[in-house]
Amino acid sequence: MEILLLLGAPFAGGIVLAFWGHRRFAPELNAGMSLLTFAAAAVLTARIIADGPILAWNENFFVDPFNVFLVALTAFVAFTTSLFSRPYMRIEAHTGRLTPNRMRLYHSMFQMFTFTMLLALLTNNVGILWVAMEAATLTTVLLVSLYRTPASLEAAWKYFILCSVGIAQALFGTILLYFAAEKLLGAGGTALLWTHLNEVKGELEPTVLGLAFVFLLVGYGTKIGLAPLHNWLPDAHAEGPTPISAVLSGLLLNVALYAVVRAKVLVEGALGTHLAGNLMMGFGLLSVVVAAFLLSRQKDMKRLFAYSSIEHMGLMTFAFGMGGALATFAGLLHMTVHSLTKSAIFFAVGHAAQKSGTQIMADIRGLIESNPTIGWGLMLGAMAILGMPPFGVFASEFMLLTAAMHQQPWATPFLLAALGVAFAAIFGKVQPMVFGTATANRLPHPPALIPVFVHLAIVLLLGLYIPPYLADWYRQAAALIG
Amino acid sequence: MNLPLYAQLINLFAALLLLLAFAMLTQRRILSLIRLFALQGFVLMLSTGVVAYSTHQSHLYYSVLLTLVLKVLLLPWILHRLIDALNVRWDVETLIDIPATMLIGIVLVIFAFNLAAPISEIAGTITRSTLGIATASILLSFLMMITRRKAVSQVIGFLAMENGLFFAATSATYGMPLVVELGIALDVLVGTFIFGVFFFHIRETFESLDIHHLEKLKEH
Amino acid sequence: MKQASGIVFQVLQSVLVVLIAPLVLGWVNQCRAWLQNRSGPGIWQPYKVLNKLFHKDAVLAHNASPLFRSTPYILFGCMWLAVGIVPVLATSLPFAPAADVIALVGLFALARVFASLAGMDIGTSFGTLGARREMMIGFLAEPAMLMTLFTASLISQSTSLVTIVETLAHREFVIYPSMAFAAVAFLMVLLAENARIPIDNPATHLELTMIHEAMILEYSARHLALIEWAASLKLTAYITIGIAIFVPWGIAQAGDWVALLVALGVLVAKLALAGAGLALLETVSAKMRIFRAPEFLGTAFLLATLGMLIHFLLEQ
Amino acid sequence: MDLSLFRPVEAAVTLSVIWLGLGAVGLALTRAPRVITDWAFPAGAAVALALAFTGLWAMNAAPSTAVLPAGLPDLPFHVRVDALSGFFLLLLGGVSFGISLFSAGYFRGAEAGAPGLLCLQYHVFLASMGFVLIADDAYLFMVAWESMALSSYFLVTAEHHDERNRKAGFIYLLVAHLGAISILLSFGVLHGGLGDYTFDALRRAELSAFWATIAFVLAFLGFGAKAGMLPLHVWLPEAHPAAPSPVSALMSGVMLKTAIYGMVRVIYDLIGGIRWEWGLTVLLFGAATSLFGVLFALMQHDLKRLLAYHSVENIGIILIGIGLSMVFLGSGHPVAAALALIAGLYHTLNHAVFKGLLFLGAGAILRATGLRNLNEMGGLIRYLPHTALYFLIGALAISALPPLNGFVSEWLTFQASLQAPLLESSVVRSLVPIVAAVLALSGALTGMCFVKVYGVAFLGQHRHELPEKPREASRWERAGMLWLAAACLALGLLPVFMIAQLNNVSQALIKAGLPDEAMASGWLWLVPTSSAQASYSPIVFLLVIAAVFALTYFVVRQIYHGRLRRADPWDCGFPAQTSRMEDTADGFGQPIRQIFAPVYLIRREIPRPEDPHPVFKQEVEDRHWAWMYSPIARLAEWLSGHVGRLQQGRISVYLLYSFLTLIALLMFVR
Repeated sequence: MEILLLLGAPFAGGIVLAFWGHRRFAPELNAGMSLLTFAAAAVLTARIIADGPILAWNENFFVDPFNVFLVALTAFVAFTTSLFSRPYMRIEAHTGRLTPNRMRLYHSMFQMFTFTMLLALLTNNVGILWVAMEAATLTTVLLVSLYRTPASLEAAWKYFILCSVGIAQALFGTILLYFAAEKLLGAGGTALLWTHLNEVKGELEPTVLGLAFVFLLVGYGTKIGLAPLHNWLPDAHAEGPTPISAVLSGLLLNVALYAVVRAKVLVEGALGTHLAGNLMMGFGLLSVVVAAFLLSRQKDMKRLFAYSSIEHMGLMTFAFGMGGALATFAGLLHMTVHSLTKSAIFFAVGHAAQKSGTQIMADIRGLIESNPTIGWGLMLGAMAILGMPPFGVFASEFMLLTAAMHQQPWATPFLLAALGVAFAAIFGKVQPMVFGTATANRLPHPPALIPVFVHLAIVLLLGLYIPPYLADWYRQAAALIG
Repeated sequence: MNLPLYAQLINLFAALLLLLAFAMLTQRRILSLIRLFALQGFVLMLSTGVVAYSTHQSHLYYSVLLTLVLKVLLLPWILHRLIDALNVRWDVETLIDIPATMLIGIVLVIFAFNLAAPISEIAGTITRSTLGIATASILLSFLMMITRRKAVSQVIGFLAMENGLFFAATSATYGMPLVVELGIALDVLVGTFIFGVFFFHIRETFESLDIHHLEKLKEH
Repeated sequence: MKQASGIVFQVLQSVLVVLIAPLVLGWVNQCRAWLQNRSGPGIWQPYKVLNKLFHKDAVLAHNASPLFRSTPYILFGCMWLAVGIVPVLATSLPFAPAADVIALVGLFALARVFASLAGMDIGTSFGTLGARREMMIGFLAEPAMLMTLFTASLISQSTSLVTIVETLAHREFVIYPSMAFAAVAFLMVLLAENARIPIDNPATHLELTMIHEAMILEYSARHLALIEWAASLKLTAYITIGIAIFVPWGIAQAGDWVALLVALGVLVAKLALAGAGLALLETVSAKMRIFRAPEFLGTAFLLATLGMLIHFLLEQ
Repeated sequence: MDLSLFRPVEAAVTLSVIWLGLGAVGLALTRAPRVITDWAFPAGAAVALALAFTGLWAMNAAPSTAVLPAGLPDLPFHVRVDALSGFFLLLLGGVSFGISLFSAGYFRGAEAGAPGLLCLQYHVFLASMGFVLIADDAYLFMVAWESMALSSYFLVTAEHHDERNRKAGFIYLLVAHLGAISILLSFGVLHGGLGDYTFDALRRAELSAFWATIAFVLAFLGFGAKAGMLPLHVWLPEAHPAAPSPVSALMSGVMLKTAIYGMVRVIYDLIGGIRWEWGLTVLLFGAATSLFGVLFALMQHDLKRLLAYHSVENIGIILIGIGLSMVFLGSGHPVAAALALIAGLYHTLNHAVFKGLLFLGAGAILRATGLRNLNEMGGLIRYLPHTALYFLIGALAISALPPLNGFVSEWLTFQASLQAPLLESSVVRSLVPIVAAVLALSGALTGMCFVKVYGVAFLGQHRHELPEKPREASRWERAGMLWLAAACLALGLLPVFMIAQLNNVSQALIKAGLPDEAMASGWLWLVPTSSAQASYSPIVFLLVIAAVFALTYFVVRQIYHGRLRRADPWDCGFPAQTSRMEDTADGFGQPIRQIFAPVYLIRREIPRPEDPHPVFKQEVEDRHWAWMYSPIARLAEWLSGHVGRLQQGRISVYLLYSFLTLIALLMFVR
């Protein structure tokens, strides 16, 4: 029932806003729909916490601790983003960068994107998961090119081509999975249901699953933004409207990683070796290092934080690849805090860019004077994302690094170097923007910075105190993933 | 060895698909690319039909229908309309010259066959040998996407890749569950529409569909 | 009883040394005069000078700070304490444990710092110049001194002068190569610290070369007198330290009156010899350029450290 | 009230939390700066005093632990107060008491801007230091550690309009963060894979010699970076001057000591099984650091920079003490080890006190005259008599002159180094004296440096026309300085009491202390091992000098006369006397620059002979930038340049990447 509401709300929202998305009240409507979704997610979460995993609609939907916490996270971030996008998109329209039609497109697609995300998370069917992921690309690609500037077109084009090709590989992986599964589960629907696959994963054909995992990893890995498949990511983040950058970083990447982790569970079960984990560790480490070194070259601040997203997704992939209770726990926690922090940063960055009329960091100075809330939001957000305690990112990095020092000591020097370089790069670029003498103009609409500080507050809380139910929720999830 | 007739037919179609993939790889003109794409779709439909008939998988007939509508009629038609509207009929210049591409393609085919061999061993279906061909055609269309410089031909490459996947699905596993097939089809359709939208945007921004205009965002 | 006699000894020694300190200076100057074929002013000259100075009116610069005025007394006090600590006549005096060799060096450093600060107080060109040079000498002389004393204290497993003296004086005679190094280093430090040739020339006011004199240019009358007296005390203290460490024989225990008389005689003899030797050394050597001074003292420092190392390598 | 319910640990936690609360109050009262300066900071000072007493109490009580209802799921915050943390709490409380008093007067519209934000950052800084000292699990430790760095970073950049301050803050936080990561990894090594990060678990985990050494090296580098040890010191002379003076005092006086605390805690307590090789490493690094620090201090003319370099030097001295004790401990001489450890810790306390005092003095000068450049000061003793007196005490103390506190700890260090004959390995045995020599040298150089500082700043004629007559420090400020100056005297004159306390610490830490004879010899005599070996009594020292002073004064006045004439300075009869004729700070350091020329990187600009307005400029720079930091930066630049090539915009190339990745993986899997 909640599931119906959960999926229905954004879908309906998408339809409705497709017609009214340009009206004056559209942003409020958008926020309202997201609120509804969030409420449904909350109810569902409560129920899962209360009485364990559920299967619904002849097993087509499956909710267990692992995905329900992502569902809650997704719904929450989508909601706060919709709050943020109210003034933001108003200002964009006010400055004439957007026509009513595009506002319509934006609002409707925003909801549709939420829908696809939730669908991908909730479905039990690996095939539907794929469909939803592809649909997510389709819904966002036109938003990336929303401004119709040459750069945005190029970004969108790259995003589209690379992700579609990648996702096609994922489809082939899915087919191979099905191919291996149908011998055990027989043809027809059940052979793609994750629960069933999970039960028989022991007997699945290793060679096929090995191949399948490669295709799945390359496919969904493109969406996660693992190096060297990451090239679409910075362009798309930098050129699209900021709310979209926020949800791309905060949600899409997580969901793609979710898909890979689901696959990893099956493959490891089938192969009995640690192949999948090793592959993930390799890609994770590579992404961390590559992203860290690219950070220092950035001039555009949204691009900068896009690369930081790559870095953090790399960390998570590394954590999940490493496996073990501690590392997986760290990975899950990092998923949460990263999407919260990163979206908060993008909110702050968005308003900063609007305020100073540019995304080029060299032209932005003294935010802390021109608008203390934006300035502090950006500074604290940057500190949080850089893993400065007492923010939650540090908590996860703490567990991750110590676990790595124990399980994979060879990797820690790379991580150390990468984190150091990333710190120098990001911090060295954020500090001048925040401090110094101001250069900024007024905004036609008051910025919405509540979301920023709400997110940062939650992240801070997670750094100092993880509520017990959240903790054993993570633990159950970690147990599932192994 | 002598396989039953339909198996031989399927293998024949598979071979045809591979041939068509090569043809597209080498084809210079967009129009004929589209024709080849349509033809590929048609062969795909036939093979799917044969599989459906031979294995009495009723739901495969839906996908036959789907293929016919989507890949043989709708998509080629859309593409035609597009290149008419954008009048980009001129030849496609490739990044690597054709013979080299051919050689790489052959290497890929061998690689794909090796890759699929162990799987084909264990395949329960009558159409075991086709998996390798499917893989090969996927890789080939991937290669095509890499080597082409025009947006349109890249898209066609992408669609061809979808065909390969589809063929893999039908021939290797008697098709995916219907709901998934529908979802895939929907995505492909929407995708194509969006591609169309893009062509117009790109065109009106750059006065051309040559993707070397799309090389501004870079790191050095 | 023991305590009481100890106190008496303590007072006796301090007063005695304080009183004869100018005499030592006079003796050295006299010997120098003789060596230079001059008939010197006589060995009582320093007392006359002090007396004269005490009678004069003090002249003070307008901007002199309290620090400037109190420095002479502090210097005098430091030096008095120093000679009170060094076992000149007798060991195991009640004050002796108050400071070991390290503290002694610290004491001299304290005096030096105050002197230099006073030199800078008025803000004249020569004052600051003198202060700078004094500190430049000091920062090399002090560690060198410390190292020499360490060599001795490593031999006797103690840094308290009393123990050093007693172990060296009352154990059967052993030749310590390390002590030879220490002795040379100590001599060099002594020359430098007491503003003797070749580092400095107490008898001249030549701007380019003077160090100690430059610092105290602004002093007059009683202040100057105290400073001069403190300087002579310092010389005596250094000589007695040298005696105590390198030729400690013949020193008395506290409370032993007979030994005390012997010790007194021995002390006078030793001082006379040392003074003569000093004068000889000053006569035969020439004043060196100010920038050679660091090399000179650096050598002293190295020799002293070398002495320690040799002790560790040979005598363990 | 029942003391069994209320133990040092509760007290410490409560007080730190109160500090946090004060910070929040400060933020809330941003509109009312006077309330903050008149109430919040004094209240903070009161808390500090209470914390000091808590520390004293803890040094004489059994270790007490508690668990806070926060932290990670499997790892709530553990806190523990034992003798060691008690000692450092005493240090933190005692020193920050004076500094907070000073701040109460200082932050009324002084250098730094909004008192509200400042109050928050200041007290969060204090509280996080408190938590560092009482943390009993790796996570809380790291959280407190980094919060400390973060809050102090914001204090350093309080003056963020100045480009140099921003740069300083950047370098500071960067080094701090790298150090923190290395500490983190050291913890990672220490916890042998049992997912438990309480210090107890870390103590229990036994490591192979190799891994133990790795843990030691990581911890040593991490904490060394924070302490300003060579060659990781570069942030220190940049950051400390940038902060408002009381904050500089806090950073130099207390924050560096938390690094020492961490080092002792991790190496002695957590890793354990100390090897003498480690000790030798610490010893040599310490010696190099101290000599380097003072040599560069002598080259400075910015007062706060100079003091910062002296912090580097003193950290070196502390490390010498600790290194010695590690050497002795590693080669099985616990008593000597205890002596060295006590020396090191005592110097930690002393340096905290006098360096705090000196930075406050610098703040008072800065506030009165707006000057930081020594070359423009002079004659301040006439305007700021109180400050001058306190600063003199601080200067004498840091120059290790008896009878002040700096001397006591250096004396103890020397005594410890004279225990060298105990050692077996002749190499170490002969290295220790050399370290002692270095220590002596740097001590003497410090004396020279502070003669320069005091002489140039307070004495002589002032070299710079001040807009108005400098005003003496306010009552609050004087109170703060007075407190620290008094502490210098007390620690110098009555060392025995503190030594006894430190003996408890060493008993608790290495199960060994000073011999009973040393302890039994009464409050007047400081005796390290046996009175035959060495003894020192600062009080007798002071009394004799004072007595002689009085006596002479009296005698001279009585027998002769006290007549006095005022006149112009004589100066060898030189006619003109201008302030440009006296030595500048740079001039005073010139001999050193000549003698130790190879140490420095000197840039000179010598004017051409025909230059109408000749200007002679000379910069002395730190070689470490040249040989260590710039190369690393260039390497990173170069690498990122090459990684950047990956991404050159062509979609075909991107497709090729994924294609090749796919092929490679497929080959890998088959």
